[in-house]
Amino acid sequence: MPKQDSIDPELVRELANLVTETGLTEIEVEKGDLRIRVVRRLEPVSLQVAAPAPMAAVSAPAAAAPVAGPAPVEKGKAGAAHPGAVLSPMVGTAYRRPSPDAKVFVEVGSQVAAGDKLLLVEAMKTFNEIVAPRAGTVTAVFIEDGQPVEFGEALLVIE
Amino acid sequence: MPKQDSIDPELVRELANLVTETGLTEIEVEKGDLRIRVVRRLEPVSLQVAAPAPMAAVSAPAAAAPVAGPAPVEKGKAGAAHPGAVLSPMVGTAYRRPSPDAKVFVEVGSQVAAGDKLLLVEAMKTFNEIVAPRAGTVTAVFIEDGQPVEFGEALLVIE
Amino acid sequence: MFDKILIANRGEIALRILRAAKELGIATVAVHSTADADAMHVRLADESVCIGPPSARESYLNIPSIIAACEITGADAVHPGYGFLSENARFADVLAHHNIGFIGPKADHIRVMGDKIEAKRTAKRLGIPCVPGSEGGVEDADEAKRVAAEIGYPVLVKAASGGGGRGMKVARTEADLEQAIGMARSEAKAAFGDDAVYLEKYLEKPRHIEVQVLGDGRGGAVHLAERDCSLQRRHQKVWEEGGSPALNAEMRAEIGGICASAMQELGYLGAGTVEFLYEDGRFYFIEMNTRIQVEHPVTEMITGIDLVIEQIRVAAGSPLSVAQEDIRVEGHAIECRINAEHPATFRPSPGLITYYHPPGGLGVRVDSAAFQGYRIPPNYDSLIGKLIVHGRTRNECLMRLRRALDEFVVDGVDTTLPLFRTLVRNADVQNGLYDIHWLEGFLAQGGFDA
Amino acid sequence: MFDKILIANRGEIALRILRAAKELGIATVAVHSTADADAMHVRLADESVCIGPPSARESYLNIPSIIAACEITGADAVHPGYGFLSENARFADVLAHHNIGFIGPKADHIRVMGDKIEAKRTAKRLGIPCVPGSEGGVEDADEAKRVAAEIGYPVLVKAASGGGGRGMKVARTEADLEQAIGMARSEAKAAFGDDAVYLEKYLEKPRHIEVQVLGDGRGGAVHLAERDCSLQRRHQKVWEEGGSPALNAEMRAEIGGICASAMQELGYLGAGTVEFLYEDGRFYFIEMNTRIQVEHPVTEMITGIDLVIEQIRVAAGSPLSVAQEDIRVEGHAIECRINAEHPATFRPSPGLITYYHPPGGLGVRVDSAAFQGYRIPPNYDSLIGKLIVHGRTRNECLMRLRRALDEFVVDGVDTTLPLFRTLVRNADVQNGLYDIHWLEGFLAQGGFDA
Repeated sequence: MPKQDSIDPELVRELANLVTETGLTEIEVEKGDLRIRVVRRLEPVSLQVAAPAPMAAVSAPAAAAPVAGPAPVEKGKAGAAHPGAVLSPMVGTAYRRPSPDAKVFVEVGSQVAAGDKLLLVEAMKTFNEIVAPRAGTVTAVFIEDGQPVEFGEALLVIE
Repeated sequence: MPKQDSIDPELVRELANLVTETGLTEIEVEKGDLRIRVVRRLEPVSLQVAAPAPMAAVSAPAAAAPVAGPAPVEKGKAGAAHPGAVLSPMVGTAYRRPSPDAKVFVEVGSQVAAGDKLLLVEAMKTFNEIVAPRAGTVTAVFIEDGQPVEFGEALLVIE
Repeated sequence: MFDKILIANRGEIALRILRAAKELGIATVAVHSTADADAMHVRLADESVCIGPPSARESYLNIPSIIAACEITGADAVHPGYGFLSENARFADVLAHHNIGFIGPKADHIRVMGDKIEAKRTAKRLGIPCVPGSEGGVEDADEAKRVAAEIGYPVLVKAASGGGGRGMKVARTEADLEQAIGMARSEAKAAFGDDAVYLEKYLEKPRHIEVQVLGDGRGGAVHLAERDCSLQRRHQKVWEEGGSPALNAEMRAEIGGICASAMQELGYLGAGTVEFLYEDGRFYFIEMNTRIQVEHPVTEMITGIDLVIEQIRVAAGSPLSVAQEDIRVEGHAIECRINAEHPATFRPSPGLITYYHPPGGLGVRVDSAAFQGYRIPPNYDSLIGKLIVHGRTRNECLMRLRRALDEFVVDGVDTTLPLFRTLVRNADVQNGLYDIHWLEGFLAQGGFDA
Repeated sequence: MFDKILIANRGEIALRILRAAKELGIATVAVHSTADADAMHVRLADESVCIGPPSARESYLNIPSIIAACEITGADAVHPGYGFLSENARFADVLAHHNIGFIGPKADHIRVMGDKIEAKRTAKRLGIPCVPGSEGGVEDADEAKRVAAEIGYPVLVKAASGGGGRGMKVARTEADLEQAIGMARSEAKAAFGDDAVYLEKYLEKPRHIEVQVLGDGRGGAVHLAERDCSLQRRHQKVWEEGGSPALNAEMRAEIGGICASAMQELGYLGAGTVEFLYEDGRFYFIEMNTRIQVEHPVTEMITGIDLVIEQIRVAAGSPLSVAQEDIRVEGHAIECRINAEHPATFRPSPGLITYYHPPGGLGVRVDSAAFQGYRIPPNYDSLIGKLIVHGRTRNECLMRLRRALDEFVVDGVDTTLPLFRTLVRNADVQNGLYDIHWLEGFLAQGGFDA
C-alpha cells in the first residue's frame, strides 16, 4: 500500500530482476512524479574477476574450523584497516585475562598507558604479552577469550 | 492489475530485445507521463584481454599459406565494414576476368548497373557469377585475379 | 602421410584434431562459420577459412564450401570430427572424387551402419550379439507364445511400421501376452494403418556399454576395451567411464574380441564404436558409430593410445601403431561432459565466459575449446569441454575427479559442473550401481537441486 | 591415517600437496605469509592461517608460528613440501615433540644426508657408487700417481680445506699431475693456510641422473626409476625427463636396485632422491635429497604412482601401496619449469598475470598455482608452474610437448616459455645428447635470443 511519498521496494526488486533477466545494464522508468532508475554495471575489466571461486566449500568436511570462519584473512584485514588497531604479532591463541578466574586486562572503555598489558597470545605453550603501543582508550575489542588469532589480525583498537 | 505506479515488465523486455536486435546500447521512450529508458553497455574491456596469443606461429611450417596471410578474417571484416562493399557469398577462388586472356569485368572507376557481372568465384570447378547488387561506381577492388576468398570477405566496393 | 589436414568441425573436437595433427607434424586448416571466427582452434590452426554464416547447414554441413576450402588451401585430407558430416557417406564419396583423403571409414561402411536394419543384419552376420526377437511379424498368439518362451520374458510387442513408442507394449508373463498383442495391434492399426507386430526381448534396466574398435581397412583390427555410458539424460550421455563397473577382465576380453573379429571380417577402416545394451551378463547390439566419439578420451586414458592419431595414420594408409597384445587397460578413467547449461533445468546458457580456470595435476585432463573471454555462440550444441580423470583404481579416480571438479571454475555462464559435483558424491554412482534410467530417475526425484 | 594436514609451504607444491590430501579425504590447513593471502592453495584449503609477514624467515621458516598454527587448527601432521623447512631436522624433532606427524623422513636421516661428508660416507657404506679418489690427502707425487692410475685420468686435485674452486686443478695425464699438485698446493696454502690436497676422478661431461626412492621406514623400500636433470643453468634444473635418454632398461634396473637396497638397509622413510653424476656408463653419488622434489611429476607420469600420496601414507604408518614388481615404467615424460623470468636474461619478473591459459589434452599435465589475476609476489622464487608431458615414446612426448608449449599462454609477466619452445626444437635436445654443461654453453653461444 504505497504511501504518497514512499517508494515501493517490490517495484525496485522487479526492475532489478528485469535488469538481470534482460542482460541490460540500466533501466529507468518514469510515470507521473515517480522516477526509478536501476543500474548494474558489468565488471569493468576482466581482471577484477580474477578471483576464481573454488568450490572447496562443497567438499569441505563439516567439521567446524577452529580458525575464525570462512574469511579469517578478510576479517583481520578489515580490523587492521583501522588506524588505531593493535595487530597480533604472531599466530596463536589469544587470552584476555592472565588466568581463567582473573579479570580481563582491558575492556571497551578502559584507559591504557603505553606499555600496559592488553592480552596474551599463546604459542607453543609460551604466553606472549601484548602491550599497548601508546596511551589511549580501548574503543573496540575484536577477539574473545581463548580465540585463535592469525598473524596481523586486529585484536583491539586504542584511540 | 497494474497499480497506478506499476510498470509493465513486458514492455521492458520488448525494449531489451530491441536493444539486442538493433545493436543499440540505449533506448528511451516517452509516452504521456510514461518514460522508459533501457541501456546495455557492452563489456568494456575483457574482450581485449580475451585473445590468448597462441604460439602457433613458432611451430607453423614455413610453407606460405595460400589464403590471404596472417589475418584473413580481419581483412575481410575490415572491408566488409564499408557500406558499399560487395561480399563473397561463398568460399572459393575469385577471378576478375571471364578467361585468362580476357579483360577484367570491372576495375576502379567502372560504372556498373545492377546485375552487371563483377567477378567469378570458383568452387568445386563451378564458376559462380558475382553481380552488382545496385548501380554505381567501383571505388575499390580488394582482390587479385585468382585469389582465394572466404565467405563474407569484401571483394570490391560500389558507391 | 598427409601434409595438411582440414578440420571440418568446431568446438572441442576441432581442437582435439588440431592437437593430434600438430603432434604428427601435419599442417592444419580450420574452417569456421562467422560465429566461430574467434574460436580456439581457429586461433591455433596454421590457416583458417571462413566458410559460411552461423547456420550449420550453410557452413559446417555445406559440402561444396568445405571442398572449396580444401582446394584453396591445398589440404589433402579432411577430418570430420563427430556430428556434422562425420557419418555422411556422400561427403566421403565427394572427397574421394576430388582426391582428398577422408579421415574416417569407407563410405560403404558408413552407409551400412547408418541404416538401422542393415546395421543389425550386418552385426548378426558378423557374430555380434543382437536383441533376440521374432525376426519377422508374429501371426497369432500361439506363434507369439512360442517365440516369447524362446527369448524369455519380459518381451516387447512392437508395431512393424512403428516408431515413437506407439504400438509398443510390454508383456511380462505369458498371461499378459495376448492382451499386449491385441493392444499393440489396435494402436498400430490406428497409428500406421498396419497391424503387423513383432516381438523383441525387453530389457528393463540395461546399461549402455560400448566397445571401441580400430581397423586398418585391410583386415587388421583391434578393440580397446569398453566404455560405460549409462548415465544419460534424454539419450544424451552425461558421464562416461571405462572400464565399466559391471564388467570384469574376462567379459571385457570376450566382448572386445567379438567386436575386433567382426571388424577384421568387415575390413573396417578407422575408429568406430559398437554400442550395446547390457543386462544380466548379456550384450545386445544397438548400433555402430563410424566415427570418433565425444567420450573417446576415456579409452585414451586407460590405454595410452591416441585414437585421433590412429585415425589419421590408418586413413593415410599406415598400419595401426598397436597390435591387440600391446593394448593393456591400466587403471580407470571417467569423463564428465561440461555443458553450458543450467545444471538443474538444462536450459542452454550461451554467452561470455568471464572467468575460466581448469583443474590440473596428476591424472587430470581437460579437453576444452573454452577460454576466458570466449563467447559461446547460441548456434551450436552446448558442450564446452570435457573433464577426464584417470586413477589407478576406480576409487582413486573418483577421489581425483571430486577434487578436480572442485577446482574447475567457469564464470559468466551456467554449466553442468554442479551436477557432477553432486554425482561424484552419490553412493550409487560411487558403487557403479546405475543403468540407463538411473540419472533421469535421480533428477526426477529431485536428487539434484541447483 | 591423518585427519588434517597442515601444508607448510607455498606456490605450486602447496597446491600439489593439497590435491593429494583431498584425494585421500584428509582436511587441509594452508599457512601463508601476508604476501600469499590470495594464493590458490589458500583459496582451496579447508582452513587457512596467516603466519607472518612476507619475509620467509618470519613466516614459512618460522617454526613456532607453524607449530602454533597446528595447535589452533588441530592439524595432526605437517607436509613441508620442498625448500623451506623440508630438510630441517630440528623442525622434524619439534613436531615429534608436539606429537604432530612430519610427512618426511626420520630426523636422523635428514641430518646424515644434510652433511656432505657424512652423506658420502653413508652412501659408500650402503653400496652406492661414489666418485673414486684418494680417500685422504696425498703426501707426494708418487702416491698421487699411484692413486691417479687407479682411478683413471683425468683427475682433479683438490685442496682438503678448499671450496669455491680455489686450490682445484685438473690433471689429464700423468705428465700433468706433478705440476697440478704443485699449483694446487700453492693456491691452497695461500687461500686456506693448508697445503694438503687430495685426488678425485674428474668428470668432464657428466649427466645429472637421479633415482627416486620410497621407503616405509621399516626396511621396505622401492625405486621408481630415474630422472635426467642435466639441462641446468647455474645449478638450477630447467628441464627434467624420465627415463634418461642415456640409460637402457638394464642400467635402470641396476642403479635403481642399488638405491632401493641401500634404502632398505637404511630403513628410510618417505620419498627421497639419490643424485648422481653419470659419465661413460658409470654413476657417481653426489647427494641425497630427503624430500619430495620439484621434478617428481616426471616419475609420476611414467609410473602412474602419486608420490605425495605415498609420502602421506608411509608417514602415517601405512605400508607403501606398491611393491617393486608392480612398478613399471610406461612411456616417457618431460617436465619444463615455467619461471616468471625473462627467457634470455633470466631476470625475475614478478607482477600481475593478466591472462593465463594452460594447455590441455591427452598426456598433458600442468602443476601450477598461477591463475589469471594472480599477482606473483617478489618475495619468493620465480617458479610459477610446471608443464609435464607424457608420451608412449620419447619422440611422441617431444611432439606433444611442442604443441603443448605452443598452446600455453601467460601474459603480464615474462616467462621462460619461449626458451622451452626453442629447446624442444633443438637437435641436441631431441637426440638426448646433452650433459650438465650443455645448456649454459647453448645460452652462451646465443642459442636462444628472446
